[in-house]
Amino acid sequence: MTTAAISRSDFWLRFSHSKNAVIGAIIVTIVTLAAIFAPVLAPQDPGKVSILFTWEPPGDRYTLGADALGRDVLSRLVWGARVSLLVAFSVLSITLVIGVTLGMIAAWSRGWPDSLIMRTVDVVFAFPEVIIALLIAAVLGPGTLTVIVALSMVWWPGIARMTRSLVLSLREELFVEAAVACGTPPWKIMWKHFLPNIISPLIVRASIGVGFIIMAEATLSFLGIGVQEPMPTWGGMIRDGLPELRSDPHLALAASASLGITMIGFNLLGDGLRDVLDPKGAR
Amino acid sequence: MPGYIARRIGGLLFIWFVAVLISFAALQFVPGDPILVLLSDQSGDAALEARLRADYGLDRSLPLQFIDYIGSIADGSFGLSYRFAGREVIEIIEGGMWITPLLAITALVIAVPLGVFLGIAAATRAGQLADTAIILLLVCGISIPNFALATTLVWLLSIKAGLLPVAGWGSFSQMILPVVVLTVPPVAYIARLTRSYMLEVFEKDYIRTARAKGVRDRLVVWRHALRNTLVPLLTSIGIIFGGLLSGSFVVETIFNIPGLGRIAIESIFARDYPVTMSVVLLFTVFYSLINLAVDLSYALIDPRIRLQGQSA
Amino acid sequence: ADLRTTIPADPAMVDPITYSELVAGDVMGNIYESLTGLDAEGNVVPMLAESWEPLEGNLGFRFNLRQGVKFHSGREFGAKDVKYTFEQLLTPGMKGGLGARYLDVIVGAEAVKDGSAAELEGITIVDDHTIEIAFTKPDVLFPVYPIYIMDAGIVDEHGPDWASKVSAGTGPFTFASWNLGQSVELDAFADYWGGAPAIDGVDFLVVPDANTAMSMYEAGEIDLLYAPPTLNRRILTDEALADETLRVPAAQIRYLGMNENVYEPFKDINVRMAVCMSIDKEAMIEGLFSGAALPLNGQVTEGVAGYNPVLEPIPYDPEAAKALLAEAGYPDGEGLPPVKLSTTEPNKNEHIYYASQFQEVLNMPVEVEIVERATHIKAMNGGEVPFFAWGWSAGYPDALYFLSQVWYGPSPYNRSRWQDDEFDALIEQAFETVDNAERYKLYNAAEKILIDDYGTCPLTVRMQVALVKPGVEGVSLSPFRFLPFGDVTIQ
Amino acid sequence: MALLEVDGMSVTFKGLRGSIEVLRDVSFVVEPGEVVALVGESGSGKSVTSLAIMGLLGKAGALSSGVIRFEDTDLASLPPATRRDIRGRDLAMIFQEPGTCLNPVYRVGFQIAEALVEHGLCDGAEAERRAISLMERVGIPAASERFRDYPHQFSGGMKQRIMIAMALACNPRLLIADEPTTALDVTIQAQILNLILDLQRERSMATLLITHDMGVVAQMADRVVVMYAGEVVETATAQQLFTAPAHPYTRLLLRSIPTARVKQDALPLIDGTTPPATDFPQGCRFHPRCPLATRECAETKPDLTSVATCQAARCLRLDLPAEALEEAMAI
Amino acid sequence: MTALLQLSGVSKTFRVGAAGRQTDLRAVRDVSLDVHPGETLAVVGESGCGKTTLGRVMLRLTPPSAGTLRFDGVDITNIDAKARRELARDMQIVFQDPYSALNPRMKVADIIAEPLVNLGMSRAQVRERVARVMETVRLPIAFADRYPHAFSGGQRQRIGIARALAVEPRLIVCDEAVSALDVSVQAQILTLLKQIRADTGVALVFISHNLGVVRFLAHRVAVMYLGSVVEVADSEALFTAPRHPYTAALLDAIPEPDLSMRGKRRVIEGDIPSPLDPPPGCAFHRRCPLAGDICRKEPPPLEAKAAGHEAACHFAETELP
Ligand SMILES: Nc1ncnc2c1ncn2[C@@H]1O[C@H](COP(=O)(O)OP(=O)(O)OP(=O)(O)O)[C@@H](O)[C@H]1O
Ligand SMILES: Nc1ncnc2c1ncn2[C@@H]1O[C@H](COP(=O)(O)OP(=O)(O)OP(=O)(O)O)[C@@H](O)[C@H]1O
Ligand SMILES: [Mg+2]
Ligand SMILES: [Mg+2]
Repeated sequence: MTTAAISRSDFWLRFSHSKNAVIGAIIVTIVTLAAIFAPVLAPQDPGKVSILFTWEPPGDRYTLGADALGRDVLSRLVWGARVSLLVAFSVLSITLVIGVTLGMIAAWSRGWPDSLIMRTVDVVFAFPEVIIALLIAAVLGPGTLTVIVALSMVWWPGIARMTRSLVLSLREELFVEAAVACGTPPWKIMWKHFLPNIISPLIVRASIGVGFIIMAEATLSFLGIGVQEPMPTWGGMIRDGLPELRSDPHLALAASASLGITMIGFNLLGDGLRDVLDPKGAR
Repeated sequence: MPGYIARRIGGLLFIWFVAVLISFAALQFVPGDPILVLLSDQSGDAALEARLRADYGLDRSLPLQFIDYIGSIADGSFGLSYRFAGREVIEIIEGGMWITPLLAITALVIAVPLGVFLGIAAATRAGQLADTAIILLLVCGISIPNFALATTLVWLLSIKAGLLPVAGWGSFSQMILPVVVLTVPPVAYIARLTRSYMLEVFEKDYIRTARAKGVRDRLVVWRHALRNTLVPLLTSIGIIFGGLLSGSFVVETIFNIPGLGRIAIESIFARDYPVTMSVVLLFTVFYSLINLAVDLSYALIDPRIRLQGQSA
Repeated sequence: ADLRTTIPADPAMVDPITYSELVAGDVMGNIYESLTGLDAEGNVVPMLAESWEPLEGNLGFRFNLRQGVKFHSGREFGAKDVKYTFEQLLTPGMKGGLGARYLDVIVGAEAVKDGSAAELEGITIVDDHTIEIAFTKPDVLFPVYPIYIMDAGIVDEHGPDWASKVSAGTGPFTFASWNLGQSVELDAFADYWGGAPAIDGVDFLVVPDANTAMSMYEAGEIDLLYAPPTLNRRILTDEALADETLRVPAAQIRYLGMNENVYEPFKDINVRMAVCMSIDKEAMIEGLFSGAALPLNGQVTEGVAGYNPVLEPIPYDPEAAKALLAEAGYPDGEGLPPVKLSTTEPNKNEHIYYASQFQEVLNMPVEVEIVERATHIKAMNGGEVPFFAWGWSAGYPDALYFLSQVWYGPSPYNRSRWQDDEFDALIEQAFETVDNAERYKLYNAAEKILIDDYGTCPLTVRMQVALVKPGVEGVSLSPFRFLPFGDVTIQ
Repeated sequence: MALLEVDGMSVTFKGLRGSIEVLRDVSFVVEPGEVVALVGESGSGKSVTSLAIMGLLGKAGALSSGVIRFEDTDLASLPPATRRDIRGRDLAMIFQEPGTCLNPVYRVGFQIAEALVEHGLCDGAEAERRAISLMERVGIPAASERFRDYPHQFSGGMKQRIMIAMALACNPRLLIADEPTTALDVTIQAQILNLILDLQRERSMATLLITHDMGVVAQMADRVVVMYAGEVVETATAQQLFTAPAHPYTRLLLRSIPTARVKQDALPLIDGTTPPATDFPQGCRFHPRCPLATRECAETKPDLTSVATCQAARCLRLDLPAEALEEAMAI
Repeated sequence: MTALLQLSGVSKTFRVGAAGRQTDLRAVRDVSLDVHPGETLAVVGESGCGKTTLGRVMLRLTPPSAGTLRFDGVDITNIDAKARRELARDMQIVFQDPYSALNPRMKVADIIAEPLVNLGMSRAQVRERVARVMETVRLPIAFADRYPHAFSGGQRQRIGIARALAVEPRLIVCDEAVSALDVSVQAQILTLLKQIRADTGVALVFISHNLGVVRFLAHRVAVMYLGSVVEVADSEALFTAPRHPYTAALLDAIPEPDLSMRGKRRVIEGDIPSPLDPPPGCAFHRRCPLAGDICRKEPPPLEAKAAGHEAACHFAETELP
């Protein structure tokens, strides 16, 4: 593993020298803080309906305007960050656990467990993700859980495949053979030798993945199977705001901008991390 | 080689079968019985309901229904649509069947060279301002949701400027906007991949060898480096194609293109399961065929792979 | 030139026998005609029947059919076609659609339905253009029922899948082609009895996405747009579109269903009153519907025969509502068990508003639940849904459509299970009362019982919004969607 | 006139923590037709020296002082295009890893002919003909068939032969060979080294042979340049180096090589390790490991001083008798 | 003297190639060797001749395809995974590449402790033992908390040796343990190994292609060519009077740091044959100066040519030119 050869102090030094990583990290931190402190930061109750102020443009009453039910857009954005990140992090955790476990098992065992896992991966890959999501949404009914389950279904094979290929090359490393020679049992080899050595490419992938998951949630919302009311989500806000793009652009714009900037943040962070963690990076 | 292809095709048949099985099974759990959808307001009428169930063979056991469906695939009709009384599924999907892959492949054919070009432009300027600018542009490219991009483009180019038709299918001008919207994310993705693969290849010993021979910088990049990045790039073509197929759902809806993506959404919402299953199967078929093509084309690009396929 | 407009989906069918849904109706209304039709105000006017009179004891009608009407095939329209159509609708295996349910009162309908007879016993062809239809019980509204009459010869001539090839109606347009997923195209019928249309045909483009349809209208790719409610705000706030906008209230009631069998507190009239009084309809119409609605006071809409214009609105009065709730034993909502306000995705915002009002004004523990449409309808039909707002569109322009289907005890569509014997008796009596004025009195009496009992909260009447390009004349938007486009001209 | 003259060359690399001087004041000459060996342990700067001569240091590295004269042209001052033209034609290079130095996706024939075409020396068909004869010359059987094969179809030794054919394609005046045989088996290594010697004589080409293997030096070199920690510590003829090494490092190094010729019971040890470029010691860079080091060695930078004709060393204690080292180590 | 490790007729065959078109690759062919307690047996040969594979078989990291393997008299040819893990108590390995043999994500102390932890030792015992072996290999105890990347190649190799020594094994296989090191560091490690051997009496199987190193360290040497052992002898006998022409060629090919040898080397022709497609008869015959007709047909058996000196050559008696 080439990525393995970076010390901790070097990491921060390289990190601070990578424009992408720093800008990305700043954006991600802001969004994450907004999500965590949504209850404090949101100026109003995001569900508060004010039928007399529907589509109120940005101004004193509502900093970023109000939506079709007169709810405060800024508050909904902040709470929306919460939902987006909740979905993203849940999906990531689930897919990482499943994907990494199965990927490691596949690579370690070779033989039939490998075939079984990789054929399953092939099948899932061959299903367009929207169809998977639609099917799951149809089964579970639309909602946060659906989005999480659907996106997890879509995402784990990628992680499993990546883990498998990383581990396949790792298991040729001498230190793995050394561990076997020392009498280390397989589960411990996976846990102590494989995992720490694949974690950084996984982190890179995860950080880029977060952006895509947030976007995927938005797309599912657009197709009507995303996270449901009363939970505000960016995707839902964009969907609701798009028809009114000309008469009242503030809703769609605010949500699109938040989504876009967050995507940019995670992507830059991921790209930056890739450069930072690659010892033969551009610099 | 023929043995290899036979084995691959066997694998494909298996995947297709599993795809049908999974979609069939999944649809059993979907709330919103197709018959209830047909009945709509009349869903209190038990006699009518029973009659309809019998008409569509839904009163039979699940294994029998599944066998029926497989049989209908074999005879090419793909079963009867629930939504369109008396119509075979093939009639409903045959119009859209080629539209979605056509769109996806067109987008791919544009995206790959463009993305590679941008990626190389960034890689050869690694660390410079131009590199940062290109990366930023690319990240923006993937960060704009396709439905937002589509809406904006329609407003600017079709309504304001009147240059292109808003929607529909059939003429070349109607293809432009959907293809552009579909192309943006893969361009960005391919460019970023190309950039990182290029940077990796630039470190390779054979690049140094080429320079030591006195080969011009431009040739070093385009001749010696590029071809070595194509193999890993090809690997991601499958994923990109999958993304394009998924993208077709939104793009076909917004641009009102009667392709498989729109048919899929309509049929799922209308609980027209035979159509849904057939569309799922077709998507799976397209996707796995592209992957097969990709695998076969490795050998064209990288001679090492050809030898492994033959002698080993 | 062709008139270009959109439909939100492919029609499920284009034949008059299985005809059973809205989009198909939009298309087929231009191809097929019924015994009677509507004018722009929603009044019943003679179409294929020039006149009709009840048979003895109100047990049937004699129709004098219009002379000189030609089918698209060129054949003359006559009594045999009416009989043929009715029999086809009832024959098992033909999957008779909407039209079939109006025919149950005809003598011998049961026998045809269960396959024991091929011909309808109750129909007598008096001569080529006179037909008598006998009933088992009085149904004074029979002439109003919209049943598309088809060309009796067509099936023999073209086989069972004739509908996708030829057209079998008498309307101003003939079916030309149906390009699945793209469009349905109609051609003008030169021999139309009402005079050949001025336009060459009608193109119905299949455009599921409302925003796309709107963009197409703006870009001039279509001439006419029947706007779904999601576009209302965009259209009504755009001054540039003001001259192109048509606004006509729909013949559709919207009510709040409170099923006391499922949610105990609704048994108390005070609770029902409190609920009704906590909705601010005026504010909702402005804020949520951008003005594209009217408040509804009773359970019959304007433009439908039997409408009562003098009903008092239920006031928006939060204080009174609170007081009523306290009187019912739930001061400040205390003691109210939680309840779900169920609906489908498109009606989400409206329900969120109601729920927010109930929570705010009454402190009622309400939660909005979004359900898949068919499941929701099944549950409502089954009387399982405690609390919902739903609509009901008139299938023919008579108040009885609403009253007998939504509130009449035995009706399968009595979704909130409100029941009152006196009301039911009035409805039954109305079916036998030929005299219109007499009958309308019965309607008003029944409606008053319903309203006074707060068996429902009348909500709003949806405003239909349509856009017509300048230069397109003669489009009429009735309370029942567009009238056929036979009189349309395009410059 | 020297073919190549490196004079006072220093090379720095830009890193995250500032610049690192990897080479300092490196000077040596290569006369036409001779084999000069550049030896030293890993990290001593051998490869950087060769890359600096080739002008292939990349973006991060730069010549911070000194001149590199090739046939009296100052290479560093040439415009990039001219420099590129010399590279590959007059100055050729082969590398350590034959496996990774050939482009895996092009036929070997093409890769050999490429330099000829690039430098405009002949057209495609002629280049192909010459490539085949080169392949024959370096001892690849059935060259006219194997011409169309890909690198992975050759063994390591054959790949290195192809690399040599590639480097020789334009008849260079100077061949730089950076550890050309380290990756190969002993028997194959011997074949390749003999081949290089033959070709070098045949074409009266000068060779700068980079290696860390004193055995290879003994078999090949006319003159030797010993590097330690980015500096040249000794230059000498091969004869002088093996019979009378001057610098303590050279002396220790020669003796710590286990030989298969005789049975040894113990190896003299040089304590410690080569310092990394970020952390070169003050004064004499070898002093922390040198048994002869004094305080002065830790403070004063020694210069390269002449000890005999053609022999110079960078040490402050050259005046000590040869036995002094033995005595110092015995303690 | 009973053998500590005894290999008889051991072969190792790999199936290589894509499914359906597989061929056998015989990496190790019919090898019989003994390793005695406290002795150092060197295995030499060129790249790909099967040295590493043989080492892995000895440690039972991979089961042999044929033949039997005894450790301390016990047959360990077909033991299960758990029993194999138990073997780590007695047998350890040191690898060539000090960079990839250490997990970059583990601290030095954890790396050295790994075999001890696997044996279920208590934490205190482990700590104490780690400290002791670090001292043995002369690594300052302060390094215990660092990660491998902070060390030079020689230091890393010491960590690897410490790991192998920690359990106090009776046999250590050193697979090219010094090949990647600089000459000066190589000398340090060789000296260290020699010292450890003297102090602990551990037996070493020392795999190398560097004959100089082998001569310095080994008691006995086995020469491998294309999977087979072609000559086994005491170190001195082998270096002074090689019996197999391949051994002789190997000795000749070594570039000695000795000007007097210049130009006097005899270089054998030809490439090393591929193990996928071995020549018939004696595997060396295509490169052998002595080869006769019999060599093309019959593989020569490994037989004693002198006391303790075995060679596999039809012409081993012939005086080498
Ligand atoms: N691109 C680079 N950036 C920074 N430092 C470098 C670079 N290339 C080489 N160095 C440093 O320069 C020094 C000399 O390296 P060089 O590769 O010349 O050593 P060498 O003598 O060839 O060693 P080896 O025998 O291992 O090939 C080393 O300390 C190395 O870390
Ligand atoms: N796991 C494996 N699968 C298939 N073939 C293998 C495997 N391991 C080794 N081989 C093959 O077995 C032969 C012997 O390999 P081995 O690694 O034992 O040689 P070696 O003598 O150690 O070489 P080196 O000096 O290069 O380390 C080689 O041809 C190698 O390609
Ligand atoms: Mg080097
Ligand atoms: Mg090996």
